[in-house]
Amino acid sequence: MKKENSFLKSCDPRVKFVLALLYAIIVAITYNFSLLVLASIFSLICLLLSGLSFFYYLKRLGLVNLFLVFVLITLPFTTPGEEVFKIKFLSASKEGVSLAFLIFFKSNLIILTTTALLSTSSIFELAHALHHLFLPSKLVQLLFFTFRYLHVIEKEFWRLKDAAVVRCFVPRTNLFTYRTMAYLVGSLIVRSYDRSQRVYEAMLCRSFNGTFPVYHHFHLRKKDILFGIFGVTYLVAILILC
Amino acid sequence: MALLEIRNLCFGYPQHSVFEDFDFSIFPGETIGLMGPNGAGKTTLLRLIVGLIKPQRGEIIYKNRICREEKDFRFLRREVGLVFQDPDDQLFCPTVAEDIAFGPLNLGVPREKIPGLVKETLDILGLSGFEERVTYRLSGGEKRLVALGTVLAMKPKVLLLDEPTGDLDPRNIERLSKILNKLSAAKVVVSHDLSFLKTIAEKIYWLEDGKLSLYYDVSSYDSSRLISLDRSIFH
Amino acid sequence: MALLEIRNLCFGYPQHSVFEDFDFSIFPGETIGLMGPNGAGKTTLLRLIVGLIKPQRGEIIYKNRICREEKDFRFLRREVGLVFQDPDDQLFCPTVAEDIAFGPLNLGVPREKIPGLVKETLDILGLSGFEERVTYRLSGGEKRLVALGTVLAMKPKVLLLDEPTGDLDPRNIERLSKILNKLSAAKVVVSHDLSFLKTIAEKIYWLEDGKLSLYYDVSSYDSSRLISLDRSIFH
Amino acid sequence: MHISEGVLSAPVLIAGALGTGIGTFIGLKKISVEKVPQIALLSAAFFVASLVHVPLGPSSVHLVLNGLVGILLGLATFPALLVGLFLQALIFQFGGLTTLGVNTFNMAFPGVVVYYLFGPLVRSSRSLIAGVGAFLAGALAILLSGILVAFELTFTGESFKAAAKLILAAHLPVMIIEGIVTVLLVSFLKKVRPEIFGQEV
Ligand SMILES: Nc1ncnc2c1ncn2[C@@H]1O[C@H](COP(=O)(O)OP(=O)(O)OP(=O)(O)O)[C@@H](O)[C@H]1O
Ligand SMILES: Nc1ncnc2c1ncn2[C@@H]1O[C@H](COP(=O)(O)OP(=O)(O)OP(=O)(O)O)[C@@H](O)[C@H]1O
Ligand SMILES: [Mg+2]
Ligand SMILES: [Mg+2]
Repeated sequence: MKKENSFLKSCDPRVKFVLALLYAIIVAITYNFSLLVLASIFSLICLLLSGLSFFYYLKRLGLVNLFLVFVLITLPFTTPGEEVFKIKFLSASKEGVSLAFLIFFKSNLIILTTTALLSTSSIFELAHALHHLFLPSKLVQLLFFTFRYLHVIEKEFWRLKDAAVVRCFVPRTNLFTYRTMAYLVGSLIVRSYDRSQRVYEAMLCRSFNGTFPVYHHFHLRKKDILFGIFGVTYLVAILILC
Repeated sequence: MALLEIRNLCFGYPQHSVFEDFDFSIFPGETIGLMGPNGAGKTTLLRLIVGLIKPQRGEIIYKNRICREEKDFRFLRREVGLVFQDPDDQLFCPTVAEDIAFGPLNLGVPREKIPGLVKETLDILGLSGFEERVTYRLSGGEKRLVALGTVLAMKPKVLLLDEPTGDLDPRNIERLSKILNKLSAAKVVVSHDLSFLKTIAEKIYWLEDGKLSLYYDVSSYDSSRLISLDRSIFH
Repeated sequence: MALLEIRNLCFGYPQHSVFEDFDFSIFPGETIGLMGPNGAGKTTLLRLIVGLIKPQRGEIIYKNRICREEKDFRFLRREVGLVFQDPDDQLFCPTVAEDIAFGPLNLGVPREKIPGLVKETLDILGLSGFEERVTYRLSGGEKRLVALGTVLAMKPKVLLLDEPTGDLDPRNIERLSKILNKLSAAKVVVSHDLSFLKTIAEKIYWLEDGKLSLYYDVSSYDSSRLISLDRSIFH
Repeated sequence: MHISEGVLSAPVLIAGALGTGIGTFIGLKKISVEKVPQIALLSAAFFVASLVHVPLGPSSVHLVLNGLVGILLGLATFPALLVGLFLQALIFQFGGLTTLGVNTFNMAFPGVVVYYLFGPLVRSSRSLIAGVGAFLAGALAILLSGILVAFELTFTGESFKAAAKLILAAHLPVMIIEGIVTVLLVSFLKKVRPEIFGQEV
């Protein structure tokens, strides 16, 4: 199932995770344009090494959420400064527009780069990497189980929803709809709760004794270490230089 | 004239074709059994019929109306009822009465008629007095009957059942087949259980590789042939 | 001498007694089929045996050791494996290999032996090369086989299977019965499918009202008797 | 509402990460090993529920349900939501790595508050009291989340004040719907599986 057809896909997820985190932090807290430009060079390298298609990234960016929209449309009008344009009585300032642009730029850079670094590993691999990065093991187990059953529960939900649709349910703004939604979600919660008990019993039946055995082990290879050193050096360097 | 007809249906999941130029029809009152290996597309077919998934090509025609868009299927679903494989998927209301009332309420049945309708449905199933029981805590067999009831309450003309015998014991299977035989609706019943299908269906088809072949026909019943077929599926 | 024995077992859920003075035993290598109506307590029995629920009275004795506390059952569970009805409950690891390795790793099998053990288990199941497949993307039939594999990898002396044929088609059922027949472990198989049980079990018991009665015995096979029993369950 | 990457200032991000860190630490202590599957499955269920769109006039809102998560999980709300939001960040790019702390805090803290304020009411055997408790829990959890988001934005910079107000306003209709849905959900769960409320995590 693992297609190791690009550098990042075969790269050690621990290295990728550390780099993604460092990159996201540096870009998130800066207000410096030249640093962003230098950071985007790093992003570009990651994109090229990821082997993911252009459309894949486009889809990811397309999901830019409502929150950003709220911020971007208000900032030009609420930041004091030199007026550039005016809509009725609202005047947009030059500073506001550039701040909005800065935030837009930062947000997208982080999304692109973390996508390149993290979407090239499966979530199970990432969870495993986190285990090695000294996260509490209970938290990692929680992550494992949540992701494992996400699919089961999601399918369960669609089947429940289908059951409502088949019985001619059409959602509208009324109490009947809200009640139906609550019933669907409630059924989902009850079934998840009961399933969790069966899953735990299944673990007991296989002699589970409180610690989760680890099956695979990662091996840091030379190129992983080189990539890690290069990445960290570059990111720290641009942070100091700018 | 066929009540429900499928013509030249093409459907596949990404990277995996299930039906190509598939034809099927069912007449009023008729009961059709459907068998076939796991993954042959039996569940997919039932979901296609009620429009939960849309075909890539071809037509689903109900009462001479070609169904293409969601609104056509909304019309179809008023009269074509699907009973799911797992009753837990179908029963999402807290009590039996609410669950059975859900469909009729969506169809706009007036509220004062609902209790009578619920009672009548439960009587057909032999579950009189179950109105206030919590659905989730019913036994497996009872859940299956209630799941059937939620669809029966909508008085369907066509009933689609996906592996209704699931984990039922022989007694409950017999009870189910008696109930089904009393209904006048046309039925399509998917099951791996040949002896069950024989008690309810006039024709049993075998679905494999996206093709339908007649497997058993009550009108041309020939026991020697059947036994050899019976065996063949165990080899 | 019996490998596993149940003596004078009493168990009930609140307001609902399931077993009273129940006895049962299984000998090494023996395969026992277990049938009975929905809600008879078949699943409850299997859960009692592996100590997931504790009896109100009575004894579960494995290899002459009376199991009462959790630590006794821990010992028992190393050698008595339960395969659940829903494979999704049992397959909680990301990949097939990890899932199969989970039990053996808990038993302290040395790490370097694990890949070999995984491969061997998959070979028995006819699923060679499935190591890196993601469990939740397997088909229903494959999931069932892998769920069986997770228990087989622990090399159990007793195997308990709860309705293993679920929604399997005849071909997959046959595959399963071939695998089961190859195993040397003692087995208790709960199923509603008599013809399946006949292909694997030496004795088939009927559980009803907390009582066990012999339903079919391969050693004293008497076809006329069987047919009348067969019929009786349809009436 | 998840705050996107690159908006908040460093002090806010750090404070959020710290708050979530402490909450998660305490929450994890409260989860025994055998509870892990239970918390995980419920967390997955809430993840899926949060993708549900509920119609509201011509538009729709999606459920948050952090009030109910709080009521059911108590202090374990922090790790449960942390895991859920981490997955959302990886799968949908909603939120992100740097805002994970802040976003988790914004949802989990109100959940815990609501647990202590209304938990006993919701667990009451009288359905009217439980209903009122559930409505307040559902609605207040959203309101608190909205206030936290608005506060964080304002703290980041004066020019975010308008966005903060807009976002707070957007929370108001959601608040009502969450309140109603939480009441219905609580009454469903109490009827069908009251044991869920019996557990103290
Ligand atoms: N949502 C889906 N996405 C992709 N493939 C799917 C999906 N649902 C089903 N399939 C595939 O389509 C094929 C037909 O599936 P379907 O569930 O219709 O089979 P079935 O005949 O009902 O089998 P069974 O007897 O096991 O219930 C299978 O190969 C299955 O793996
Ligand atoms: N957790 C539980 N709490 C209370 N009652 C239960 C519980 N589990 C099972 N029961 C009841 O105990 C009885 C036996 O249930 P069990 O699941 O063992 O039956 P079964 O023989 O496995 O039935 P089936 O063939 O439907 O699987 C049933 O009446 C059931 O309703
Ligand atoms: Mg199917
Ligand atoms: Mg059972």
